[in-house]
Order: sequence, then C-alpha cells, then structure tokens
Amino acid sequence: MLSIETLLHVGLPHYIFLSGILFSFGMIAVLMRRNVIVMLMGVELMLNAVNLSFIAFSKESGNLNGHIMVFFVMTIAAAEAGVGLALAVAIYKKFHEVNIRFFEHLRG
Amino acid sequence: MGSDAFEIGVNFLKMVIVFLMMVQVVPLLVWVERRGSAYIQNRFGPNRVGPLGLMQLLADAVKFLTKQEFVPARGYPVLFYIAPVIAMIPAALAFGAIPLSMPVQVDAFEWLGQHWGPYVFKFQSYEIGIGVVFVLGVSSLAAFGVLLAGYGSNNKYALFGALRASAQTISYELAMGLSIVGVILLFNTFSFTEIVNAQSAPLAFNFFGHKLDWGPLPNWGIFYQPLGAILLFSAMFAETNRLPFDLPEAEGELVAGYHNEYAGFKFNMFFIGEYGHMLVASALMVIFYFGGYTIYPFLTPETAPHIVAPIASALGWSTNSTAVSLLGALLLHVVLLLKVVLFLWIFIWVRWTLPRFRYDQLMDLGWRKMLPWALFNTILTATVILVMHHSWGA
Amino acid sequence: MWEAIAFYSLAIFLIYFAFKTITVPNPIHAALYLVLTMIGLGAAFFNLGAQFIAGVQMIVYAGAVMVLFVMVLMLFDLKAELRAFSRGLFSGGLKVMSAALLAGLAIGAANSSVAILENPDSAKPVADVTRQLGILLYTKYLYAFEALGILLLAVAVGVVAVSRIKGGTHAQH
Amino acid sequence: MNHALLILTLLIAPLLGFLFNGLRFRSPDGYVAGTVATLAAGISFLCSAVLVKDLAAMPVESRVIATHFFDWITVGNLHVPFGFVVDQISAIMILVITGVGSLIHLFSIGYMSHDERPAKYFAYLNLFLFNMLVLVLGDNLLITFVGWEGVGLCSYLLIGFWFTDAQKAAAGMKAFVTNRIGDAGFLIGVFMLFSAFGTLNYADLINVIPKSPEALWTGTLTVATLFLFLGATGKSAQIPLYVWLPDAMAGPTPVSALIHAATMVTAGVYLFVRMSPVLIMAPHTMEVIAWVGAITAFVAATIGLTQWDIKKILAYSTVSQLGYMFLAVGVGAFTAAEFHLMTHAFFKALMFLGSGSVIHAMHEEQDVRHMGGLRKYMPITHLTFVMGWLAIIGMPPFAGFFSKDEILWQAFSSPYGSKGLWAVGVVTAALTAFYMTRLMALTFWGKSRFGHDVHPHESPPTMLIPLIVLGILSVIGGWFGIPHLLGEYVHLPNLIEGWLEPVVAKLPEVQSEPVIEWSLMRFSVALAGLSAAFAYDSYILHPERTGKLVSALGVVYEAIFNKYYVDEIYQGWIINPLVEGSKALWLYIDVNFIDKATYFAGDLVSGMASFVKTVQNGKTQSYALYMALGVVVVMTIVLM
Repeated sequence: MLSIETLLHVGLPHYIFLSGILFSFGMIAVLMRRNVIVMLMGVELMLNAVNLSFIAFSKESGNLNGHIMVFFVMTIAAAEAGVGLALAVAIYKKFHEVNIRFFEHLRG
Repeated sequence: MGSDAFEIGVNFLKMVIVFLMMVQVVPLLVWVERRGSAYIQNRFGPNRVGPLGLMQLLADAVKFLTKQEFVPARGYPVLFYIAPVIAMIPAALAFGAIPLSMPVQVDAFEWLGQHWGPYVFKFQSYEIGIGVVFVLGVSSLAAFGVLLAGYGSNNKYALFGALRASAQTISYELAMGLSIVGVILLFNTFSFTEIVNAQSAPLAFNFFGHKLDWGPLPNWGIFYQPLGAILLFSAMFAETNRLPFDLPEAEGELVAGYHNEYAGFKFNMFFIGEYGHMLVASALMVIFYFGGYTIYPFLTPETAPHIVAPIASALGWSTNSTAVSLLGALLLHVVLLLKVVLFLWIFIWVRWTLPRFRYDQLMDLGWRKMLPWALFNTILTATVILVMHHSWGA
Repeated sequence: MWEAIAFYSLAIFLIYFAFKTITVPNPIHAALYLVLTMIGLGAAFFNLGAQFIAGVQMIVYAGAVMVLFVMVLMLFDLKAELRAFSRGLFSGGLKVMSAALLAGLAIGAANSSVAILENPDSAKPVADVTRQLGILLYTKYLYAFEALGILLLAVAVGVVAVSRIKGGTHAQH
Repeated sequence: MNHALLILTLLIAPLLGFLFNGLRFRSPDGYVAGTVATLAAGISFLCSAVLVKDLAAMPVESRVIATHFFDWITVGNLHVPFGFVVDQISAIMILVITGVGSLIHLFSIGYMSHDERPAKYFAYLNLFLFNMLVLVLGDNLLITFVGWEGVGLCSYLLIGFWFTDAQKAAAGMKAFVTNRIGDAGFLIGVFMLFSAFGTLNYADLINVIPKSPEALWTGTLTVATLFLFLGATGKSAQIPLYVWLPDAMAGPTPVSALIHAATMVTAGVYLFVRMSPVLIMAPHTMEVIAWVGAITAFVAATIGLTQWDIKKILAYSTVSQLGYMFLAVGVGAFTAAEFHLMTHAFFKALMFLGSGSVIHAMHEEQDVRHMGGLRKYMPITHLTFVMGWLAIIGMPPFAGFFSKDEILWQAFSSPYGSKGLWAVGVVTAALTAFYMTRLMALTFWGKSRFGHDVHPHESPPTMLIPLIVLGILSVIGGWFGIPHLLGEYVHLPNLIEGWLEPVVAKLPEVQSEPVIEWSLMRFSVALAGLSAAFAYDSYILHPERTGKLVSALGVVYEAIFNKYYVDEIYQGWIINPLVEGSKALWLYIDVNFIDKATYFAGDLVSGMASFVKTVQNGKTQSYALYMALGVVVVMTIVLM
C-alpha cells in the first residue's frame, strides 16, 4: 500500500499529513507550554497548519475559496495575536510574570 | 531533463552573479558616501590610498577580514553569529527579484552536442509573478536581523537599538505598503516587468473613456503618483535605518545601537545589508515611478536593439538577433544603474544634510502623518481609476 | 521528482522547526523557530501555487506578527525557563495523546473526504490566481471582507485600551 | 382615516408623552413637561372625538369599531388577541377620560408649577391615561386586566407622589394593597369565566353564555361575577374595600380629580356595564351589588357629614356617588349607571379641581374650619363650584338631577329593585345635599376664619379654564339623558338611553306609572332642597346650633366621625391577626423546617459539587485539554 510511487507522487494527502503534524505540534504547545506567549505561538502554529490544508484543498479542487478562507484566517490570526500580546503585556506589567501556572484564579 | 538542468544551472549562476553584484556595489557606495560627505562638509575625505582614495576600500576589506572575531561572553553565540547573515539575506533576496534589464529571447542553439533553448533570458535572479508582494514580504524580514543582533549581543544599548529598529520597521512598513498600492492599482499588476513595460509608452490619461495623449512625456508613475512616490521614498529611509531615521544606531544615545558589539566582517555584513537595502529601495523607486530601465521615447525594449545595431556591426558581429538584443539589454541595464545611482546619491545626500528625528517625532510621522496620507493616496487613486476608466454608458 | 524533492525537503524543514518551536526552553528561540516555520509555510504555499497568500504570509506573519512576538518577549527579558512544560506525567501524556489523536482524526477525516472534494469540472489549475482572488474577495466575499475591516478596527481600539492599563512600573502610587 | 391607526394614535400619544417626560423626569421645567403631556392628552381627545363621530355615523345595528393588532397569547385553547374595540360604551368612556383628562392636565400645569419634579408627575399622568384607555378599549377581560393593573400602579405612584412624606407614601401603599385584594378577586373571576366558557372576549362571552345549557353554569356565573364584583369593590371603593380612597387624597389634587373621582374608580362600573348581558344572568349577584352599592352610598354619605378636610369630604362623596352607580348596576339600570358615571365625572372633577384651586389659593390648607368667605376672593372658582354643588345635590336642570333621579326611579320600579333600595337612595340624596351645602357654607360663604397672613387669590387662567368648561358641562351634561317623562315637555329625546340601548342588557318592560314617577321625583328634589336649606341654616344662619346637634348625637357622632372605626376594625381583626400569624409561621415553621430544608438542599449540592469541582482546577491548559478531548470524542462519533 505504501509504495515508493505513492510517496513520490506528491498530492493532497501528503500536504494534509504535514498539516496534521504541524497542527498537533501547535496543540501540544498550547496544552503543555507554560509561557503564555509560547501558548499563543502554538495557536498561531495551529492556524497556519490549517491554512496549509486549506491551500492544498484549494489546489486540489481548483477552487479559490480556500485562498479566501486563508486570507480571512490570517487577518483574524493577526488580530488575535495583537490582542493576545496586548493582554500578555498587561499581565506582565501587573504581575511581572507570564507563566500560566500563576494564573489559576478560576479554580472551582 | 536536459532543459531542466540547464535552467537550474543558469538560474543558479544568475543568483550568484546578482548577489555578487550587490555585494560589490557596497564598497563603491562606501567610498561614495565618504567622499560625498567630505564634499558636503567641505573636507577631503579618503584620498591617500590609491587614486582618489579608491584603494582605501581594499585596505578596509583587509582590515575587516583580519580583525579578531569577538563574541560577548554572556551573549547568545548562535544568534550573534546568525544576525549579520539574516541582515544581509533579505536585501539579497529582494534584489534578486528586481528586473535589471529587459528579457532577451535566446534562439535555439547547439552546444556540447545537444540542442538548447529557445530560451527567454531574464536579467534577474528569478521572475516571480507577484514580485512586488515578494519584495515587500522579504524585506519585512529585515527586522529580524536587527532584533537578533540586539538580543544576541546581550547588551542593553544593543537591545534598545534592536527594539527601536523593529518598532520603526513595522511602523513604516504600513505606510510603505500602502503607498505602493497606488502604483499597483495604476498599472494593474504585481509584476515588475509589466510595470516597467507599461511605463515605456507615451503618457496617456484615460479621461471618461477618452484617451488623452500627452506628447513626448513618458508614462512614468511619478506623473500619476507624486504623493505615493514621496511617501515611499520617505518610508524607504526608515526601512533602511538611514538618517534621518537612524534611531536604532543613534550614536549619542545608544553608543552604536544594535551593532554595538560587532566588529570585523560581521559588522561589514550589516553594512552590506544596509547598502543592499538602499540599492533595493532605489531600484524600487526607479521601477515604480521613473520608468525602470527605459527612457521613453529614446530607450525602450523596442528601440534598444536598433540603437546598438551599428555598434554590433562595427564590431563585426553578425546580425544575429540574440547577440544584438543582449547588447541592447546591457544598454538598458546601464540606464537602470544610472537612475539607481542617482537615488543612491540622494540617500547619501540626505544623510549628510538632515538631522535625526526624535523617537516620538518618528512615530508621530509614521502613524499620524504618513499612514493617513498613504491611505488617502490609495483611496484617491482607486476612486479616480474607478471614475475615469468607467465607460459611463459609452 | 522535483516536486517530491521540494515537498520532502520542505516537510522535513517544517517539522523540524515546528518541533523545535514547541520544545526549546527559551521562548525567544521558540519564536525564532516559529518564524522559520512561517517562512517554510510561505514556501509551501508558493509551492502550491498560492503566490499571493505566500507573500501575505511573509508580510503579515513573518514580518509583522512574529516581529511583535519577538519584541514583546525581548521586552519581558525572560530567561530560558527551567521547566518549559507544565507538570504532571499523566496529564502530559493525555495531552500529547489527545493532540495526536485529534491530528490523526483530522487527517483521516480530510483524507476520507478527498473523494467528495474532487470535482472533475473545476479541477484544473486556475490561471492568474491573484487576480481571481481579488475579484472573488470584492464580489462574493465583499461583506465578509468589510466585516473583517470592522473587526480589525475593533481589535485596534481594544488593544490600545488593554495596553493602556496601568500597572507595574506605570502604577501610580 | 383608518380606524386602527386612530385607535393606535389614541393610545400611543399618552404613551409617547410618558416616555418623553419619563426620560427627563429630573427636569424641573414644569411648563415644557405640562405642555407636552397636555398636548398628548389633547391628541388623544381629538382621536376619540373623531372615532365617536365615525361611530355615530354608522348604522345602529353595527355600531362597533374593532381592531385586532396581533395575537397576544396563544396557549392551548387560550387565545387572547391584542385587540381594541370602540362601541357605544367605550365611546362615552374614552370621551370622558380624554376630555376630562385633558382639562385636568391643563389644570395641572398651574397647580404643579411650584413642584420640584413636574416632569415625573406629568409622566405618571400620561401613563395613567394610557392605561385607562387600554382598560376601557380592551376587547377582552385580559387586556382590561392589563389596564386595570396599570391604572392601579399609576394610582399608587401618584398617591405617593410626595413620597418623602411617610404618611403619603403609606397612603399609596394602602391603596395598592387594598386594590390587590380586589385584583385577586378579579383574576379569580376571570379564570372562572374562562374555565366555564372557554373565552375571555366580551363579545364571545355575551354570545356564548345564553346559548349554553343553563344548569351547567348558573352557580359558576354567580360566583364568578361575585369575584369580579370583589375586584370592582377594590377599584371602585365599595364596602368592604373602600377604605383606601379617602386616604388616597394624599396625592396632588388634580390626581384626585382625574383618578379618584372621574375615571379610575369608575372602572368597576364600566366593567359591569360592559358585561351587563352576562351580569343579568346572575340575579343573585345583582342583588348583592345593589345592596352593597346602596349601603356604601349611605355609609359614605354619613361619614361625609362629619369630616373637616375638604378633600376628605369630596372623597366620601365620591364613594357615595359610586355607591349610587353600583346601585344602578344592581337594579339593572345600566344606562343610568353609565349616565351617572359621566355626569359624576363632570361635576366631581369640577369640585375636586375647585377644591384644588382653593387649596392652591390657601397655601396647601385643606381644613374647612380655616376657610370661609372665599366667595369674594375667588369669584370664578366659587361660581363653578356652585354649579357642581347644584349638580351633585340633584337640583334640576343640573346634570346630577337627571342621572340620580333616573337611578332612584329605576331602583323603585325595576324588577330587580325594591322600595328599600329606593328609600336608602333617597335618604342618601338628602344627606348628600346636607354635606355638600355644609362644604359650600364652610368654604365659600359666611365669615372668613383664616389668619391674616393668608391671602387667597384667584387662580391663573390655565386652572380656571378647566373649571369653567367643567362647570358648563355640569350644567348641560345631564341634558343628554332627560327622562321620557320630562322629555315630552321639552321635546328632547333621552339621547344616552338611545345610544346605549343596543349594547346593554334589556330589562323586561315594566308598566310605567307617570303619576308615581312624578311624585317620587318631586319628593326627592324637595327632600334634597330641604336638607340643603337645613344645612345652610345650621352653618350660616345659626352656627351655634350645630354644636348642640353634635352633643345631642353623642356616641353616634363619635362613631361616624371616626368613620365607624372601620380602619381600626380592619387593623385589629384582619391585619394584626395576619401579621401575628405570619410571624408565628416565620419563627416556627419557616425557620425550623423550610429554611433547614433549603440549607440541606444547598449543602447537598455543594457537597456533591466538591467532587466535581476538582475538574474546574483553574488551569487554562486543563480546560484546553477538555476541549480537545471533547473534539476528539465528537470527531470519533462523526467519523464512525
């Protein structure tokens, strides 16, 4: 099943596989890193991974809607990064700390 | 495979050559800068080593190469080493995307017993359909070189310089990008070659469906986009960290800014990066607003081969069109270089004329003056194009 | 073959740098690795024929967002962390597992829907992608585009408001 | 013009006025607020005039303007449309409400000119107008109930308008609580009607009830109408729930005129006139209503004899007159009830406004013992007050004569009436003449008894114009309903009877005996005249005689003066036991059982939650993990 030919004939599945790996990396960063900003970077990585799959799908189907989606995702990701960083800066100014461990005030 | 390998080989060669061109321009520019500043300040400048002090460049190079490599003890060696490289790469990449002359059609020929071509030879490292976006994207990476240098040095002055530089770069990137939008709207393309081609024609306005010819004037962007040109040029100063925007290396405040800890060849690489950026900036100005490698009606891709034809025949070359076009392309290349040099001189001229801004003035100018004006320029251009090019029921 | 070479070298590059992004203890190094990942993704986009998106990726992500990240991190002056990851072996394992599961499921779902996606009529490369993209953006997706503009405005205002919060060295005593 | 639009404008105008003034209720500018509110009321009046004109132009058998805006409630088989209806009954009501209301708004501009929060006052006044219009225009009991509650609210707000005075605030509270008892009865009546007949629409009720088999509903209907009557006793201040109305005089005097004399308190009468074809099926209820009305009229009149507060006297007079109206309803004289409602609105509003003018002139003095001889200071007020006085004591040809005489005659002759009811009515009429003359004598005539620092003055034109208009109406208002007996001489038909005849219940025709009617009429007028003369004699000519009379009556006078100790009885026998019982329930049952049960429930939940809340550990990344796991589960399910 997994022949050299399928490996060499680069198509949509390859890119989706790559995108899945990057996505899981981003998710691990969000789930496991302690630094708030690195968590934000994980979010960016996840978004980018999804973008990659969008572009790959777009190419496969010859449809530009995927590009539009990526365009929107990028814009919103930039906005999200701006807000996230502003919050991080505000937190840092107040507590001198960006370790998520110190922000567990929402305990039940 | 043959033709693939040939193209890869040619492109690789072109990349190397263009990169070397950029690097070799730097010593010359340094000499121009030093002599020019001396001229402006009414002194002599370097004049001892060689004729007109030209050999000074060589002496400097030797000095840079033989200096001790030095890394701050508490710095981050990897970042410290990589920063100068990163500072240089964006300029080189951007310069590679700029067309230095017209594309030449190479006829099919035989070499080493194989058929090659026909082939379109482009005077640039790589042709990218969306050249403008590519150049913008690549040059926006330049901030990292400065940032890494500042951080890697682990020196507070260096860090301050780096932070200033990156803030300045991303602030002025907005105004720069927006001022280019006018040109893109005007010529309706992202491709440098097409922009240049569009400018090698008589100046013509579309006025409510009527075409107005403006005689011998060339169709240069500056006639449509004077505001955009001024804004782009100002933003370029900030992007290259040149005076009056050289806050990142303000000697009075930050010792030497982000390259405080750098010496020897690493320092030289920052120099190459800065001058490379100047080169790219001047080339962009020329391509967007001043006709690129053409001067209509005298020198255009159509007329250049005819102009060089007598020289070719005088040299005894055949009227082989490939050779003549190559010669014509060289002529156009010289035209581009002349224009670029003019702008490079303006860069140097400004540096030795204007004082430095204060940091708040810099931010104020970027965000509250240039950005709104660039926005205004964009909207005005779009509106005018919409109104003028609309056929209005005709 | 060239395609395969390009893809695999790019994939190795991307996976390596993404892995480094999430594992290096120094957040600045993580950010720099992420920049490299972004650039690699831009290359991947370019490879897939999305030149404009690739350019935007460079300008927006690599050039602006990541510069901001690096700047903020430098401002914080954080040293390399002793423990970059959150505690708990079990929860850590669960997290990795769930991420891997999710990624696997997403890949599976995407792959199984490939057949549905394939539309023989339109499955030919689009010429002049950038122009088509622009036309699509300003016709079919015009309202979304405008809404995005308003969102950005709101975000700009919000960010200014958030970053004006007094605290730390700015606190008034 | 479109009728639906007209009705909408009629309703919306005061609502907009309320919003305008309500949103700027802190504004101290009384003139703007008053002008806007008066304009709103005026617009309403114009709309209702046009509506009534159109209604009159319609053929008699289809005289109704009904609108249906939307379905308000549709639950199971309960369908409540949001509709309004203008027919002959509501036509008179909206004319009275908006007409008298506009005049009172106008009067208020002058009266409230020195107040701190005039905008608030006018906002409430407009809101009241809106609710009252909803009450009378609603085409089903539920919408009427909305208005019913709304006017109750406004009444509470306006009685307690000067809420910084604890006594006045308490008066508002009393009105509200007393009304709640009645409202509960009203609601029970509504529910019973719905469960018995499946509809709340007036028209449907009137159609359905006579057609369904009688055995099924007679008892229900009697009980239901009795409960409705309980509601009416609350709103219209009848025994046993009349106690709030005299206290309600704590509000500004124009409010007393509008709400507690002319409009709101007549809501109960209106309700029964509206439902007369239903009511007629429940003769026992009618008997109860008639006797309660008669007794209320008599009791209130006796209390009125002894009061010193000018507004209290008028308040008891109002209770008494409302008793007359219920007497009329009880004996089946619905036309007479509506007629008396209208004329009473004119002359009682006039007298309240007149008293307001007096109080205004006397610098908030309300005790008649400190008045007297005001005739020469306030000639116009006096003149208009005289018209009201003549109207209320039933002197021909003033308004009250016709309506009151109609009621008395019906009480005597109707199959539902009796001679006992008539006798009570006549005695009450005599008492009315006595206490109203006493009021006139003490206030306007005789020697002045106020201090030298008081300088009474005539009121400004904005206050006088309403007085004059209402004075004229008090004179001619009765001419719409001249009885046939007199009508034959002056060649005037009984307009109001002809107007209302198609919509109110018809009584079996009785043989009219003109001789008896004539003599009864003469008798009651003569009695009233004599009574008035006696009062004049007692208070002007021989004031010293009243003292003797009082001492001669002794205990009886004391009882009457103290309002038969009704408030005290309520306090001692009803309120105090309730309070004590509740206290006992609180301290024993509530604390020991109910509270402990709730604590136990709370402890149980929080105890159980202490296990679950460990999930809520405050770690952002744990939450993200839960989210991821959730997505994994969902995707697994979807993919499988």
